[in-house]
Amino acid sequence: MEIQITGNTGLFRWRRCLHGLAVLSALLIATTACGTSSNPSGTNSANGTLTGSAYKIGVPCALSGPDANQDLPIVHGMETYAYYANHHGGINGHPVQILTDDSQADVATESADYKKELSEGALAIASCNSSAVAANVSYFNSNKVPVVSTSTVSSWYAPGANYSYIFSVSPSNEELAPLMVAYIKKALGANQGGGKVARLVDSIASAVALAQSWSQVGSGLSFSSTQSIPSTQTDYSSTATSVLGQHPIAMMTALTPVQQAPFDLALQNQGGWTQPWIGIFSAGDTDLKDAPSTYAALRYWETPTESAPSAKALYALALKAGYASSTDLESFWFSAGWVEAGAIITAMESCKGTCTSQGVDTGLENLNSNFLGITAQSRTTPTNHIILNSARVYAWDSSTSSAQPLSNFINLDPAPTSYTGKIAGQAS
Amino acid sequence: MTVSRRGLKWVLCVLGLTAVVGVCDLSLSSYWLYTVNTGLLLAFGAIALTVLVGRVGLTSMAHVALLAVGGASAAVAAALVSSWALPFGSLIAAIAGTIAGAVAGLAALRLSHFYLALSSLALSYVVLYIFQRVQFNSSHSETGYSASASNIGPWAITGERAWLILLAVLLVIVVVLTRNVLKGYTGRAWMGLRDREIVARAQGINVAREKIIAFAATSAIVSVSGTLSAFHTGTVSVDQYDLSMVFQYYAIIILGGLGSVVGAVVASVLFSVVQAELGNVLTSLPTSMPLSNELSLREGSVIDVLMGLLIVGVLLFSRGRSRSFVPWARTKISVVSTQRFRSYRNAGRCRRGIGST
Amino acid sequence: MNVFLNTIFNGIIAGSWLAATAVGFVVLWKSTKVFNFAQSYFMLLGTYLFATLDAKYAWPLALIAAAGITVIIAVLCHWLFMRNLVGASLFIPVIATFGIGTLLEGAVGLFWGPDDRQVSVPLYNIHYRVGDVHISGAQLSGLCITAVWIVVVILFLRKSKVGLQMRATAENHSLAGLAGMPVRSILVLAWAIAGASAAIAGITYTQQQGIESFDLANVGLLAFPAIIMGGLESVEGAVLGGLAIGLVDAFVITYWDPNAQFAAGYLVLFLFLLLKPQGLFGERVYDRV
Amino acid sequence: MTGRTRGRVVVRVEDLHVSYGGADAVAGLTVEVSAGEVVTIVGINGAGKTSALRGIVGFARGEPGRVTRGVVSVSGRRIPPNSPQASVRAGIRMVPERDKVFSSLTVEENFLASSPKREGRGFISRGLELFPELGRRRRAKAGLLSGGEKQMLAVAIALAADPDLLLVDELSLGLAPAIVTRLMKDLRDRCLELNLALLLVEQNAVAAAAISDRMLAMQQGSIIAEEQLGPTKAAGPALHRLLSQLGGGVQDGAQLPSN
Repeated sequence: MEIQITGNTGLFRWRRCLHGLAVLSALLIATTACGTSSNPSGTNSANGTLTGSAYKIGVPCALSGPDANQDLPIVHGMETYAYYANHHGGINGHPVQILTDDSQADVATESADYKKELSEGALAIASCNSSAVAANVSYFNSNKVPVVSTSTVSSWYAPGANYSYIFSVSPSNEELAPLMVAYIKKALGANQGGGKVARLVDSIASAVALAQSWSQVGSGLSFSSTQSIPSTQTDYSSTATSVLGQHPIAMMTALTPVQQAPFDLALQNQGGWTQPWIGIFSAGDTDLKDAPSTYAALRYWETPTESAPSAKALYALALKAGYASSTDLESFWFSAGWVEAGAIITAMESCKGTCTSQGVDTGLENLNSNFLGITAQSRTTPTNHIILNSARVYAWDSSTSSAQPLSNFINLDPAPTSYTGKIAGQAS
Repeated sequence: MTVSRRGLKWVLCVLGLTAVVGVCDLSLSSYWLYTVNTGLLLAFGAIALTVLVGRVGLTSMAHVALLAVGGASAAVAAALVSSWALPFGSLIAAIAGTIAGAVAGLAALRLSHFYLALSSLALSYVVLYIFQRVQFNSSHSETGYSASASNIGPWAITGERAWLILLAVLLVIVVVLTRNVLKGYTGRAWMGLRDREIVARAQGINVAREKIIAFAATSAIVSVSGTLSAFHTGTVSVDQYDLSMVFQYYAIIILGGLGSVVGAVVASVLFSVVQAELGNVLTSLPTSMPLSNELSLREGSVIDVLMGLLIVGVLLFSRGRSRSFVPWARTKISVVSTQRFRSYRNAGRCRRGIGST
Repeated sequence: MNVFLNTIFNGIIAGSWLAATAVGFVVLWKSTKVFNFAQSYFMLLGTYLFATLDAKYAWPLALIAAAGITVIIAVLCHWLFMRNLVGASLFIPVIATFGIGTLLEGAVGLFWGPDDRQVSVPLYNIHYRVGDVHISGAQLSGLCITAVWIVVVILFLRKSKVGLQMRATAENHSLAGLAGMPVRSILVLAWAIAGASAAIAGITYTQQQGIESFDLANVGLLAFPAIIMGGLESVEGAVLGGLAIGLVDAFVITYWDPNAQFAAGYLVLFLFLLLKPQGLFGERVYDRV
Repeated sequence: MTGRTRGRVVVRVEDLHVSYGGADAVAGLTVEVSAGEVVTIVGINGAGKTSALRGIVGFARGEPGRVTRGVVSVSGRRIPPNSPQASVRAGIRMVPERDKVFSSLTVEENFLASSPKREGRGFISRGLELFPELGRRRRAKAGLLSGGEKQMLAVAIALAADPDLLLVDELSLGLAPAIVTRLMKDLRDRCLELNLALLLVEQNAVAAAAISDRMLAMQQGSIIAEEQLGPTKAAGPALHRLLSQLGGGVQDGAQLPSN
């Protein structure tokens, strides 16, 4: 009886197949044991000018699943950087190689990916998931791995004992909040009377933390209670209803496109929004209207068998990303990746095995000289409101021995008039 | 008897595998150890689920919530007593899990099948929401709570090798205990429940008691595994607990054979290894192949597809034995509750206390 | 603007697509006794199909085509998998639907990738203001589409002979076979209705969002509270349940915490399971002992 | 109605085997029923009587049983095994032992659902004139009918479909003797009138004997004896012989006429 119960399904009815499976897994183990590293998409070191061994960067981000729309642009940015660098002589003749792995935004998977990529010879890691980085701090320290993260954890900026190998490329909440408040005041201009500022954030932890770190608006203004919108929210009209019901005179949002677009729509359906509005976007966000074309270009380029026209198209994109203007919508979400890649490359370069924060931060300064246009970006919502995207890069200032923003990496000051209507050259 | 011998064979097989991987073969990268450890961590939950579904004929989708409970207790333990964090956390988890399980068991007294699954899903949603509220209003909202101090008194479990040994030992304990329970009175009572609750009741089995015990015990195991994996990954954050994890567990127990404890263990490790290796296989696909680019990029989606095919495929494959309307064919049925297709209405009526015909 | 009235209206809008998917679910459950956890993944599939077709064709055309393809795939699932599990113990088909759901999610992710796609919003520039309540063209069209579909399904089940035979088959497969009913085609039909309902629900929902994303699969899980509340056996109940859960949803979002909407919905489900498992309109059992 | 000539063989069952996965429940049933003839199969519980009837109709996919061997042919045309639909189309109707009506549908709906293609109201009226008392309950849920009424409804539906062969499983089950005899008589009259072949399975051998032309004794899946039942006088002894073949297993042995 019991034999039948355990015996009738699955593995135990598969004893033949099980041998097969065992063989299969053994084979798999063998393949990696022999060190056949994955052939990463986006390495085109076919260029003859590149001598030296490839600098490998591990990029474990979500390439599939619900979170991928956040992470993919970073990966694309990194790959674009690699492409761009490899077509400009690489890093001192070393080609750049990106090792991508699909972490599926899962901490355990991403932790495994770190180890995998490092075993495949990655010199540094670019992470999309702050929880995963936080979970592996000790691992990074013991292995002296430079890790660049897009997270907004402020404690990671000032290189301390714990975080000497972790570098962030986006501003911390604490630094961002006052800037935004100042920005709102400026935008409100004369009418700084009393009133509420609506505050909406994505329900992911970092966005909530961002909202929490927003200080008092001051001068008679106050925040309405934070509303954190889960990306699985079913009904954005209700959110719009409750926001408008509070009659705010300004709005600060940190949302993803999945939340932003329906929210804009809902606002419009309920009479629209004409007040100042600051939106902070994760690197992943892009104007929805442009997304398909951009992705198309990148997709072509990702195919290893790279045809001439698609290569040209991408080169154009890369150049564009290199010299982005503050109203260029595509550039921003390249730039985030570029910042990471640049930071990592220079970090690795100055690290050479014994990586120290000092080395990486000088690297960031090199990056500063190398790159332009990594800056706050603006985009228009479907309802023609200007959303200010914000990104900054910190560098180690040896004189004050503290983390300082690189001056030309911040631009939080478009004219208040640009709050309504369209930007020039902006398709709506 | 034969079963237990076969079972022992499997236990030894797993042990041997882990021993080889962990101790002898030093060439293996920590990545491999990590993969195997992840598999072993999966195994705890898989054992719990396979017993619950395969042996007791109950269903649950509460694994995510229980893992979260385990994670929370890990965070608490790490914060309170860093020196004895691991055992203390596991203790809290076990207690919390038992309580949660007992509650779920109370629901099971009244509900069955997917009703039960849905109620446990509801439990998961509520628990996760509370967790989210707490974390997001704390100072840990960004990176989650740290659970890095995985200490057992003087010993600190650091490095994948140490984890491997710890997990292997714990797992063997759990496997042996579970198998003994299943062989004993409780196990027979559970199978009685599974095959025909009415009959079991008539045979004087205390149905309520057995159901609650089943839920409490399995839930405790799951929560403890939640604690362990929290310490293993080193952090606890609510966004790690995704409801789709449940499907993964179901895939594993289906692969392992419903009701088979050791099968669950083997399947878990296999699952973890294959999942880890899939990436390399996919990226080394010939580019001439259609979809090769998508395949190599979207590993997660590929895993989903394979998981889905696995579940459905195995069910169809083992179908020949599990088909039955009629009572006298029941003995042939190998899987879960053997309620008749049409007699659901009667079951429903009993449940609603309208009184059956 | 009147927050309360608007919230009620929003709830009805949310309820409309919940009801649509719930109806498909109930029809499937009644005639095949398959508790289909994959329903929300059929929504996902239908929506991605729609987003693709929507880029090329006018949206009504795209809607019909997408629903059609979803129906075909749903029927295929029945043909390849579920058909062969008829008669297995009750929970086996449920686990099988887990498998189908995972399969669909993976397939969608594989073929369409993770990008969020913008879909055309019907009657984008139209909004009305009835008293204090704002109504957008998208909401209006969504409401109409789902309402029409639901009415069609209900009338079909109530009035047509096939619908009658469907109800009969739902009660007793063997007897239906002995009475010479086309049991197999009736099962196929049930899957078709389920697929179409899922697609229509997903599409109308997406059109009101203006963007379509992967999370729809989770969103669809809100249909379960609606179904249980309605009592699993009754199509009309499913409709009312959908509206009720939609209202709960809207009020939770407006007045409490947007993150709590799932917890709230499933809390309702839990209460119903414990206090009134047969739901509001659960089947009355017509049997004289 | 149709040109069924009295006495012509309507259905021929040859060497029918039915299996539920294990041993054959019916092992080689061979029987012929001709138009206007009433044949009854008696036997103890589990002898395979019901399986025999179900085997003649065939099992749908997903149902436990299977016809493993044998041929069923209706007026010469052999019908595919394991396809109730085909059997029904070929003119076989069966009234099962229990769950014989759709409880959640009304009487009318029961008729309508079971009516052949392109037949509706006519079907209902035909059925109702067979058992007029059903007319009063036509709007009632079938589940609320009495056992006798359910039986009538089931039989009426089967007869209204005007089959060549009607299979009735345990007509007498759970019914008051008065109703049984009446139902049996009605059924008999209808069969003669419509000139259709009737195959009964009965526990209540005596009641059945009153209306049957022939009676078969079944044991462990095969026919072990057959008796022609002539007029009532001869019926008694014949029945006795038959039942004695079955051994004491049939409770109806007690009710045998003492003459």
